[in-house]
Amino acid sequence: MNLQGAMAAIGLALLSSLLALLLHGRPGSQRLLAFLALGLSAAASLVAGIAALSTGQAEATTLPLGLPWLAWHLRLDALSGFFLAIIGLVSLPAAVYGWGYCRVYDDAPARLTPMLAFTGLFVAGMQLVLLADDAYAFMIAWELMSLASYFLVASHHERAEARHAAFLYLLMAHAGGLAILLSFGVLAGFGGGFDFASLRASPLNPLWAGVCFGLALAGFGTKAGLVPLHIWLPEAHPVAPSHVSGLLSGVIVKMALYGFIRVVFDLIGEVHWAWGVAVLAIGAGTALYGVLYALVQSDLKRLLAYSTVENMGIVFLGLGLALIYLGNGQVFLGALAFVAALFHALNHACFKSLLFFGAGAVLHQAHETELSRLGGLLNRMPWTGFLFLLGCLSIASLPPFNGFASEWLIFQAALQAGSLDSGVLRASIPVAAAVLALTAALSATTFVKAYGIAFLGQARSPHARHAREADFSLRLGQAILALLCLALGVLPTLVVEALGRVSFALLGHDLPSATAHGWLWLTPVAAQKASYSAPLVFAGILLAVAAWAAVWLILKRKRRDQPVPRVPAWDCGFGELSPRMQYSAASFSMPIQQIFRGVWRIRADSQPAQPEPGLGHAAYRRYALHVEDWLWQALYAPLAAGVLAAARRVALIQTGHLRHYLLYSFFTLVLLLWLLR
Amino acid sequence: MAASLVAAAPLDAAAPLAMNAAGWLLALAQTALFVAAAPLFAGWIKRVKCWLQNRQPPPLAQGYRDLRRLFAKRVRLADQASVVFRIAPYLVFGATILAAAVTPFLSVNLPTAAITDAIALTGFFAFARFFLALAGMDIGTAFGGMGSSREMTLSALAEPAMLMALFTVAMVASSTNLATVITSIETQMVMTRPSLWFAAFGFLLVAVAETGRIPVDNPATHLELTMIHEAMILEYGGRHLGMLEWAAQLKLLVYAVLAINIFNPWGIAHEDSASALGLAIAAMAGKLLVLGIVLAVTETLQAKLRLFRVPVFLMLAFTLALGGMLSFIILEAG
Amino acid sequence: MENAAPMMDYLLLTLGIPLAAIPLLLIVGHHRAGGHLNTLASGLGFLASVAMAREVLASGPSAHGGGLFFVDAFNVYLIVLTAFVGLTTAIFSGPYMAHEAERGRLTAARLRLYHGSYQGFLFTMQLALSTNNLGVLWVAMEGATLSTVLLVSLYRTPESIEAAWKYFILCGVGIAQALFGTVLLYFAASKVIAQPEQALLWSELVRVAARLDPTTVSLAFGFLLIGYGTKVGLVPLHNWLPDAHSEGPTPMSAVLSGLLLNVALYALVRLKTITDGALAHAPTVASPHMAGYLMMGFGLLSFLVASLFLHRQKDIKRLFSYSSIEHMGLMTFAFGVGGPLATFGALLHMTVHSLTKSAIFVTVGHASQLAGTQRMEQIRGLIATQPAVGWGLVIGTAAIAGFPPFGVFTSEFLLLTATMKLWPWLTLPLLLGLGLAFAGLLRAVQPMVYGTPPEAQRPVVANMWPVLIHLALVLWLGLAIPGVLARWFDAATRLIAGEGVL
Amino acid sequence: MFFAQLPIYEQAILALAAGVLLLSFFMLAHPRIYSVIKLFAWQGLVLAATTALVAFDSQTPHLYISAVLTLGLKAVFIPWLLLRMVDKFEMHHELDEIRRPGLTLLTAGALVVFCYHTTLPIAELLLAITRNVIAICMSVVLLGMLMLVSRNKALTQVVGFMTLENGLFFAAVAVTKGMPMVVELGIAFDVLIAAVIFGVFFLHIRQSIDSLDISRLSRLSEAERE
Repeated sequence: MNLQGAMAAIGLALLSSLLALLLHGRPGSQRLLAFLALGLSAAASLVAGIAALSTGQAEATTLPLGLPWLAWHLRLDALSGFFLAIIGLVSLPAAVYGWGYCRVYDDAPARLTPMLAFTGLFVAGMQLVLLADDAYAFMIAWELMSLASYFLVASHHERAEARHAAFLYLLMAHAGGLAILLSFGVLAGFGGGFDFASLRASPLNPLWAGVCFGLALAGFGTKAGLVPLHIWLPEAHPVAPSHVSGLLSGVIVKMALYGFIRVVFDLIGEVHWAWGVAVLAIGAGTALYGVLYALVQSDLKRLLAYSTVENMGIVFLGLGLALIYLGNGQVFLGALAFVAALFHALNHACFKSLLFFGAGAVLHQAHETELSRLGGLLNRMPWTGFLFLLGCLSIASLPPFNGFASEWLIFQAALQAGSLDSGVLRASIPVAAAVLALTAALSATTFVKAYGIAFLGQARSPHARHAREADFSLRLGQAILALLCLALGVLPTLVVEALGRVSFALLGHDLPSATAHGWLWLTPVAAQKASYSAPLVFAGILLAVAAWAAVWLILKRKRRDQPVPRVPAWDCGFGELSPRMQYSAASFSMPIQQIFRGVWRIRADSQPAQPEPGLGHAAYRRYALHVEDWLWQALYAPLAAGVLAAARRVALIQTGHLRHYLLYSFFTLVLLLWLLR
Repeated sequence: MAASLVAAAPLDAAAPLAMNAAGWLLALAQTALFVAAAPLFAGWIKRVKCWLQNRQPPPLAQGYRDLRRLFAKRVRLADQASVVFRIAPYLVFGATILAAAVTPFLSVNLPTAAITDAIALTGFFAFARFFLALAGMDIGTAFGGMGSSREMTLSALAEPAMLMALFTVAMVASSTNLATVITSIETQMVMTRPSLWFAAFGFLLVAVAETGRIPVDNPATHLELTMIHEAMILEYGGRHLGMLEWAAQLKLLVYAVLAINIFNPWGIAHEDSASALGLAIAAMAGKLLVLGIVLAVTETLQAKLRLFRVPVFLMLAFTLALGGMLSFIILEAG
Repeated sequence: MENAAPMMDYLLLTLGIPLAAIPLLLIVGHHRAGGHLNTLASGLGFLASVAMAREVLASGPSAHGGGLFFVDAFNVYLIVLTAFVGLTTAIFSGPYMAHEAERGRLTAARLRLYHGSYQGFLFTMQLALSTNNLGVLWVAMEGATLSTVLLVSLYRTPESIEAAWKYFILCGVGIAQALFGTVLLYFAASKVIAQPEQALLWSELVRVAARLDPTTVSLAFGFLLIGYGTKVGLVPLHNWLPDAHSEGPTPMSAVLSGLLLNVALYALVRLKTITDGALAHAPTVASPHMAGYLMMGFGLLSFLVASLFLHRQKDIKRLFSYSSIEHMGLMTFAFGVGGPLATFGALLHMTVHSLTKSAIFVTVGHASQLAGTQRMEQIRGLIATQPAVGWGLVIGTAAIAGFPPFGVFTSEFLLLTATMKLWPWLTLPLLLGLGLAFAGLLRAVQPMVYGTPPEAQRPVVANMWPVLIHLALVLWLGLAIPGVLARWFDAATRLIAGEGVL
Repeated sequence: MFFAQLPIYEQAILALAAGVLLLSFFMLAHPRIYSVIKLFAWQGLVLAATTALVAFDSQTPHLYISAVLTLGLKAVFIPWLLLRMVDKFEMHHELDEIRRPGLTLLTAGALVVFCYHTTLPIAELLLAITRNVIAICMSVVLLGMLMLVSRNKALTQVVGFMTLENGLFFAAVAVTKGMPMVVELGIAFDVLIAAVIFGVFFLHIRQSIDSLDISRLSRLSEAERE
C-alpha cells in the first residue's frame, strides 16, 4: 500500500513534468497545474514515507522495465521511507513557493517550460532513487536526478557563471555516478545479480569490501559535497532558481546520503571500523572547510551552499561515528550515532531549504543576493526576515531549534568514545567532536553575518531600499519549513523514536533508552548520563518573549498615544550615519580571515572608483575580495591542465599528412603480422 | 561493552527527571538567588580592584542602584532600530537566566539541571550571543558591527575550547549532566587527576574570554577601538541596557559557579535540607569571595591583549583542554 | 524452408529498391521531388527490411540465392537499423540539401550525384550486411567507400577535397588489406571445402572453422583487422574519419557514423567468429582468443585516444566524429571481450549509437546552418535562437555520453558489468575514458547551446522529427528493451558468443 | 624441391612472379612520374600473362576472363587514364622526389625477407608451384604501401595504390586459382570505378591547390601549428 503511494508520487511528479510540456505557452495554468501536481506528489511521498517509517515493514514489487533479465525492482522500507518523507517535506513547500516564485518567468515561456518540466523529472528521479531495489534502476534514477537538476542549474544559462557551474556539476555528477556504478559492479562481481537482495548476499572479502566502500564514498561523496569533491556544489546550488536551490541543497545531497547508507550499511553490511575513521576524518574536514568558506562568502546563496558542504560534513561525521561503533561491535552506540546523523540530515533539509527560499525571496524582491548591496530588509520584508531568522537560529544550532537537537545527539554519541577499546579511537573521536564544536561556533558567526548584513542595518543599495514583502505563496512556503524546524527542534523525542525504526530495520538495534522518559525528555543513553528537554527550553524562551510582549502591552497602555521616541543613533557621537559606514560582509569576517589565513586563496582587488554624488570629494577606492576555493587551484586546475596536455600530446599523431597516416597503417600491419606469426 | 553501558544505568535512572513540586520550587528559588547575586559578585570584583588600585570603591550595592536607575529610565530607540533590536535584550537576559537555572548553584538535587546538560548550557550562551551580535548590527553603526564581528570571532574560538574542557570532565564522569558530573567528581575525589587540572585551567581561560574580562575584553572601557561587548550595546539605553548589563553580570557569575562547582565542589548540598543548603550557601559565598579576589588580582596585573593576540590565548585554552582529554585517555582510562 | 520464397522476395526488395533508385535519382535528383523520391525509396526499403525481419524472426536463419545471401538474427537487425536510419536521415536530408542549394553551395549536378550516391551507399550497406560471401562483402565495402567519396568532396572546398582524398586513399589501402586477408581465408578454406564457390561463404566457413589452418587464418585476421578496422575507425587507422565526417554534407556524416562504421564492425565480428573457431584448438598459436585480445587492445586504444581528442576540437562535426571513434572503440572492445553479456551489450550499443549519433548529426547540421559555420566558437545560444535544435543537441549529447535513462547507458552498463567479471582492472581505463569523453563533449556542447545568441542569428527550417524519433527510441531502449527486440538480440548473441543471456 | 624440377609452365609462372616483384622495386625507385606509370603498365601486362598461364596450367577457364580483365584494366585502361592526366597537366618531365631513396630501398628489401619469414608456415601448405608466390604477393602489397608512403604526388600515389591491388590480384590468382567469379567481377568493377574517381580527383585537387603535390593537403590536422 505504501509502495503504491510512493509510486503514485512518482507518477504525479512525472505528470507535473508532462503538464508543463503540454501547457507550453499558457504560463498561468502551466505554472498552477505543474506545481499542483508537484505538490500532490510531495504530499503522496510524505504520506507514503511516513507510513513506511511507522510500520517499519518493507514492501517490494517489480516493474516490467529495464533489462530483459532484470526487471526494475522497487522496494520501500523504513530507510527509504524516511528519505521519501524528507523529499515530501521539502518539495511540498517548494511547490507552494515555486508557484509564486516562477511568476517572474511568465513572460519567458522558453525558460519557464523547461524549468517546470525538469523540476518534475528531478523530483521523480529522487523518489525513484529511494525506491530502486536493483543497481540498474538505481543508476537510472540517480543519473536522471543528476541530469534533470543539471538543466535546472543551467536555467539562467545566459550568465557565464551558471554555465560554468552547470558544466562542473554535470561533470562531477557523471564522475561520481561512474564511481557508484563501479562500486555496485564490485558487489555484483562477487554476487549473483544486480538486484539488491543478491548484492546484499554477495560474499566480499575484506579487500574488495574496502574497495567497494571507497568507491561508494567517492561516488556518493561527490554528490554530498564532501571535501575535496565538493567543488561543484557552491557553484551549482546558488545559480539555480531559488525553489530549485532549496531542493538541491535540501534534498539532493540527502539522496547521496541515502545511497551511501544503502550501500555501506545495508548492501556491504559487515563494516570495518577503519572505514569509520576515514568517514569521520573526511566529515570533520568537510565540516570545517565548508564553514570556513561559508564565512567569507559575500553572496548570500553561495554562503548557503558552502554551509551545505559544512552540514553534510557534520552528517558524515555522525555516520563515521556510527561506523566506528558498529565496527567495534557496539551496536547500540552505532545506532545512536546513526540516528543522530539521520536526524541532522532531516534538520538540514528543513532549514537549508528554508534559508534558500528566504534568499530566493530576497532575490525576488531586491533583485540581489550580494550581501554588500543588501541591508535593512527586516523592516521592509518583516515576514521573510522573521522566517529567515528562524532558519538562521536553526542552522546555527541554537537551542531549542532543530539543528541543536541533532548536533547535541552527535556530541552525545561522540562522548561515548570511552567505551571503545582502542586508545587511538578514544582520542580521535573527541578531537572530531571539538572540530564539530568549532564548526558550530563558526556557523553561528556565519549566520550572524548573513542575517546581520542582509536584514539588519541600513540598505546598501537602491534595490534593497525599495524591496517589498514577498508574495503570499513565497511566505507560506517558508512558513511551513520554519514551523517544521521549530517542531523538529522542540519535539526531538518523536523524531528519534521514528528514526529508531530505521536503525532497527537496518542495524538490528533501536534506541529504547532515548525516549524512555516520554516526549518531554530526550535521554540518548540514560537519564543520568545526559538529558535534554527541548519543550522546557522552548517554554523558557517563550517566557522571555512573553515578558517582552507583556512589557510592551503594559507600556503601551501607560503611554497611550505616545510611541516610543525615535532618535538618531548615538554612535559615540560621530554624527549622521550613512549606509557606507556600516560593517560590510568582508569586514565582518576579517578577523577570522586573519586568524585562519592560508585556508583561502583571497585576491584583494583595490581600484579607484567614481565618487558618488553627495558624499564629498575624498579619494574613492573600491576594494573587493575574491575568494577562490583553494582546492580548485591545488587539485582541479592541475587535473584539467593535465588532461589538456595529454590531449595535446596525443594530437601530435594527427599531423594532417597522408603519408604519415599511411605510415601508421603500414607499421600497424607489420607489427600485427609480426605478432601473429 | 554496549550491554554493560546500558546495564550500568540503574533502574532509578528516571530519578533526575522526577517531577515534584517542592523540588521545582526550590529550583526556582535557587535561580532567583542566582540572578539576584549576580550584581553583587560583579560589585565585589570591582571593589577588590579598587582596593588594589588605591581607589575609593563604590558601595557593594551600587550594581543594584544602577540597574534600578536604568529600569526606571525611558527607552529611546535609534531611527533604524528594528524589532530584533527591541527583543534582543529580553532574549539575551532570558537565555542567561535559563543558563543559570540549569547550573547547580547550591544543590545538585536540582530538577532543572536535567533540562539540559553541559553542552546545552553553551548552547544557551550561544543563543544569547547570537541575538546580542544581531542587535549590535541592527542600527548599522560601524561600532556595532565591529563589536559583533569581534564577539563572534572570539566566541567561535572559545566555544570549542570550552566544550573540550567540558568533554574532559564529562568523560571522567561519563556523563554530561552537570549534577551527575559534580556528584561524580565530589564522590570520587578525582581532583587528583591531571586531566582535570588541565581542563580546569582551560576552562578558566575560556571563562575569562567568554565573560569579557581582561585580558580579552575590558568591561570598563569605552575606548572605541578596543571594546567588544560594549561596542555591541552602545546604542542601548533604559531597561534594555539594564537587562543586558545584568545578563553580563549573570553570565560572569554562572561561569564562576561552574568553575567552582565542577572543579571544587565540596560543600554543595545533596539533599534539600536546611542545614545542607545553609552549608552550601556559606561554602559558595566563601569560594566566590576568593575567586573574586583572584580574578581582580589577575586583572590588575595584566594588560589587555591586542585583538589578534587573543586567538593565541584561546588556542592555549584549547590546547590545555585537549591535553586534559588526552591525558584522561592515555593515562587514566582503560 | 517453406518461407524461403517470400523471404527472398523481401530480400530482393530490400536490395533492389535502392539499386533501382540510383539511376533514377542520378537523373532527376536535382528536382524539388528528388528529396522526396529519396525519402520514398528509403521508406520502401525500410518496409521491405521490416517484412524480412519478421520472416527471419519467424523462421530462423536461412541462406538464399544459392548461398549468396544469408540472413540471421545478427545481420537482419542491422539491416533494419540501416534501413531505418537511412530513412530518417533521408527525411532530414531533403530540406537540408534544399537549403544548401539555396545557399548556393551546390549545383544541380552535384545534387543529382548526392541523391544517387545516397541510395548507392544504402545499397552497398545492405549488400554488405546480407551477403554470405566474404568476397562480396569486400566488394560491397569498397563500393561503400566509392559511393561516398565523392560526397565528401561535394562542396569542392580545398578542405573537402583534401578530406575526400585522404578518405579514399586510406580506406582504399585499408580495404585492400582486407582483400588480402580474404584471399588468405579463401586459401585456407579451399584446403577444406571442395567446391570453390562454397569456400568464401561465411556459413560454410563457420561450419568448418575448426579444420582451417590456424596460422593462415590468424594471418588473414591480421590483414582483415587492419582492413575493416580502418573503416571502423580504430586508432591509429582512424585518421580519415574526422576529416571525412567534418567536410562532407551533414546527412552523409550521419549515415557514415550511424551505418558505415557499424557495417565494418559487423564484418569484423563475423570474421572473428571464424577465427575463434579456427584457433580454438590450435596448438601453434599463442592464444585461442587472439582475435578477441587484438580487438580489445585496438578498441581500448581507440576509445582512450578519441576521448582525449574530444578535448581539442574546434569543429562541431569533427567533435562528434571523434565521439564516433570513441564509441566504435568501445564496441570493438566489447566484442573482443566476448561472452554473452558483453556481446549483448555491444549489439545494443551498435543500435543505440547509430540512432543517437545520426540524430546528433541531424541537429548538428541544423545548428551549423543556423550559425552559418561549423566552427564551434561561433555557434552560440542555440536554445535561445531555436529551442528545438538546441535542446535536441544537448539531450542528444547527454544520451551519447551515456546518461541514463537513454539506451547508451544500458549498453555501457552491460559492458562494464561484463568487464568487471572478466577483467576487473580494465574497468578503470574504461571509466577513465568515459569520464574524459564526457568532459570533452560537454565542454564543447554546452557553450553552443546556452548563452545569448549573436545578433543576426535566425532560426532555419528544420525537420526535427528524425531527431525526436531517434531519441525517443533510444530512451525507450534505455527504459525497457521490448521482448521482441531482446529475443532478437539474444539470438544474435547466441550466434556470436555461443550462448545467450536470457 | 628444385626450381629445375618443376614443369616448364610453373617455372614460367614463378619467373613472371619474380618479374612482378622486380617491377615493383623499379617503381619504388623511379622518380619520374611518366616512367612509373609505364612500369605500372608493364606490371599489369606481366600480371595478365601470369594469370593466363595459371589458367592454362590449372585448367581453370574462368581465369582467362580474369586475365582479360587484368589486361584491360591494369595494363591498358588505368595507364592510359594516368598518362592522359600526365598529358593534360603537362607533367612529362616532372619528378616525384623520393625522400630517402636508400632507406626506402633497404626497407623494401627487408620487407621481402619479412614476408618470406611470415609466410613460411603457410607456404608449407601450398602446392609447389605457388609456394614462393605467396611471399611475393605479400611483398608486392607491402611495397605498394611503401610507395604510397614515400611518394608525394597524387599520380604516383595512385600508382602505388594500384600496385598494391596488383599484389592482391596476383595473390588471388596464384595462390587460390582465382576467386569465385562474382567476386572477381565485383573487384574489377570496383577498380574501374576507383580509377574513374581518381581521375575526377586529379582535376579537383589540381583546381584546389594548383598542383598534384599531396603533401600540401595537410590543412586538416589536430596538431598545433606554429
